[in-house]
Amino acid sequence: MTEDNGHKHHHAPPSEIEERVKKLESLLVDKKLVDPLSLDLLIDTYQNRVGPRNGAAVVAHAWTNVDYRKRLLQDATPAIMEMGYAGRQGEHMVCVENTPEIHNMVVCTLCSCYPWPVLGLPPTWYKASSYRSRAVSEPRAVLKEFGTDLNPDVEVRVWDSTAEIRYLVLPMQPAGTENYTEEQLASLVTRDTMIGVTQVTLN
Amino acid sequence: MTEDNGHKHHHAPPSEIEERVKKLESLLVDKKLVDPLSLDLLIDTYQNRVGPRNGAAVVAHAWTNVDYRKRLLQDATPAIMEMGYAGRQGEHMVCVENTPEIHNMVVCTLCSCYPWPVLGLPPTWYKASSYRSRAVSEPRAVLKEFGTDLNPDVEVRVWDSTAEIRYLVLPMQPAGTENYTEEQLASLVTRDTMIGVTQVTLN
Amino acid sequence: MNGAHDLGGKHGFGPIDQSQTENFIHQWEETVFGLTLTCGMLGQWNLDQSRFARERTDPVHYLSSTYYEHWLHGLELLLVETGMISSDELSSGIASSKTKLSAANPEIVQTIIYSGAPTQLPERTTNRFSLNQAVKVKSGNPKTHTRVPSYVKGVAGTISKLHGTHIYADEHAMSGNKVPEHLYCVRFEGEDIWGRDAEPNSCVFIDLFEPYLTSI
Amino acid sequence: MNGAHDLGGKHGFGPIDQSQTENFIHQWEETVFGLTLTCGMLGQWNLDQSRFARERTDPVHYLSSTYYEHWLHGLELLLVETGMISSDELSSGIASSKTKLSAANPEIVQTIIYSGAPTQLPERTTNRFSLNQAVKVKSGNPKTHTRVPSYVKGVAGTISKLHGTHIYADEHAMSGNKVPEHLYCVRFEGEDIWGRDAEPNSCVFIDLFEPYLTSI
Repeated sequence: MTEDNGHKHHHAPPSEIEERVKKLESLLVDKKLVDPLSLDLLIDTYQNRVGPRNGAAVVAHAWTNVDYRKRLLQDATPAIMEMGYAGRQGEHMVCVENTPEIHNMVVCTLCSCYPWPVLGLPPTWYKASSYRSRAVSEPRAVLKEFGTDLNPDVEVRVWDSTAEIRYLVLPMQPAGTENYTEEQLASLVTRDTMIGVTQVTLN
Repeated sequence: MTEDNGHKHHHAPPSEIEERVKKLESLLVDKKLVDPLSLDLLIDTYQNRVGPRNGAAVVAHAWTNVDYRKRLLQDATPAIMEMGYAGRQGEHMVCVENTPEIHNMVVCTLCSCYPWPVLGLPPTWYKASSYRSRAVSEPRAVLKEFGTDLNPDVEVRVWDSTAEIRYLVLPMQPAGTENYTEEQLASLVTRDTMIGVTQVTLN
Repeated sequence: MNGAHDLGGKHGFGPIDQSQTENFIHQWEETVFGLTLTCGMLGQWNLDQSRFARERTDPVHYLSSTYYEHWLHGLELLLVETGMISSDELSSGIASSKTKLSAANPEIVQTIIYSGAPTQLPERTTNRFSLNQAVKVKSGNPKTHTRVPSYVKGVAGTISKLHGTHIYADEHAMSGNKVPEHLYCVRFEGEDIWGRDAEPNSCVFIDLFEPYLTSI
Repeated sequence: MNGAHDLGGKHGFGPIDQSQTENFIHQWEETVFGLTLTCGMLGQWNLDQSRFARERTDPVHYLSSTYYEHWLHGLELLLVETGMISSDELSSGIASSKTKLSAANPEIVQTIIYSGAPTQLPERTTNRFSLNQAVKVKSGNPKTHTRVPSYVKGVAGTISKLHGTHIYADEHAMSGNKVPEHLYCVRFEGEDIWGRDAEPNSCVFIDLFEPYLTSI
């Protein structure tokens, strides 16, 4: 995990909630309900191994391979599995395609469902009340806050992932990247573009 | 005001909010936006002069006077004014009658509207989230909590006072009080019976 | 405004604490009550504007604070927004500017308490809906003040009483203009609102302005 | 459950804090995440039961605490409710009883991470609704777990995709039974949900189980 995040108060005296969590952790380990190695494995997996680079690889592959793109849009779960990504919170994937006429964005208003195998764990803002409340009722205003100013002609489609289907946005490939390698393309694809709050740019 | 209420922390050191209110009060008095005598008059009026005894007098009068009852149910505002009660938060009154077939109860889900001239200021529970949330969706469960167990045949009517109409429930006169004086009857009528969460009893 | 104040039908607030029978819990609440009423009598805002000010309390604060904390928040907001006091004066508590307004004296207060502020206006239009007519509450999600509870949006009911025309709350909160609109008492059957989760033999009556409703 | 978690369309939460890009704010959140997942792998509760446990957080606490505080609350509740730990153990932190369960080892964990827990079940019934059919979301206000957001109750939409049959979340959270129900992706036009307050040219797609829907 990253130690340099200003929000992480590792060196401050332990807070009440830190104590509460430590106590629970040691209780569960004592009762042999939790294997500390499993705990480390889970945290390491989602902090270091599973993240938006997975999704970016899927997107770049779809941009460079017409057949793959078709498979991805038709039935995303096996197509994503082809690339080696599968598992928890990505059991049933749907990929939605941005076009000049349609822009997609994803939210989970009821909790914070998110496609872990391709995007890792959700950022804090995605789980916050403001995003969850506003994404469905004023998506254009939210997009504008993220710097995404869409033409009124563009239809905005918001996907509220209320069941176990998880959504990945396939952003538009930016103009001028026709000769980029798949790796170069993947490096342009950020997490936010696959949630659908921003568009891929050459910045 | 009553000094004996355990909730009133007069003798504890002033809280942050007490200081905040004191500061605001003295600012408004300094700026001559508030006349301290007016402030005292307002508090005294609603703590000592206007309260559920007013409503109880209206109810007892309606129980003993058939013509008055008719006028009250047909057009409550002038009928209540006849008894000397009128003014703020009672400008437009409607009186709803409990019968063996119909039970009425009053709530304001959006704020805490309440008929001040006849009932005074609302009790804390009336303003609390639990009453405001539950009164409309599970009135029978709420009534049961108040000890009012209605027969399933009785229609429960909930009045959500969303506009400036204020509602007074006319409870049923308990059996065995036919020879009571109007004053004796009024003494049986509690605030809660006129909100409609309880029924008048001889206890 | 679809805010934390819109509580009808929400879950999670537990049983009703019937021991809370007092009008005021703390003495400062009495002061807030009195200040709000007497300041309101200066005519710088109306009742709907004061409701909207309270609704603009942060949702967490709204749900975790007492009723008169909402009033205090609303009063402070209105005093500053109308320029009756400055934010500096509010934070310092020290008067640094004069005002042309003068406090309501006890005589005025006494009169206003007992005369109130009727909201009924002369009828200028005929009512669009009539007694016993079936109507439906329109969809909508205004960020501004409104008196349609969320739980009844899109639900069908029956006109049960015509209250005449009253000051339209939504407009009154926005511009202060006293626009007359017909006000109806609408009866909604429990199961039309809550579906199969409704309690049997129950209904809710809600006072709704004509612009909230549509015929079905 | 019509709780504080049901946030779609609510007002008052302000702008989005885009600086909050981290997955975890505090280190204890990582522990809560790991504990929740590994305890969940013991099969004493399912995903819908864990969602319902989080939803039962007090509304004020829900809105004022961070995401992983909801998880912590949910985990503690489930551990006690399933008898995996006692409330005394929870408060003292000292193990006072044995359990027959044994912790998921890293190998099991690794397998579960990458295999997940698919919710699709074999289709035993034919779908009641078909592609492009107009449907309406039923009214309802269950106190139990459901995956119908409040903002879409009573609203009409169009079936845009058939997802096959999946474990019905409402029943799964109640009894743990894996009842198959058809799951549909339904398209709702913005103005059908938000009326004249909708943004132009916008729509919301929501995955809804067959029992939530009715034909129109």
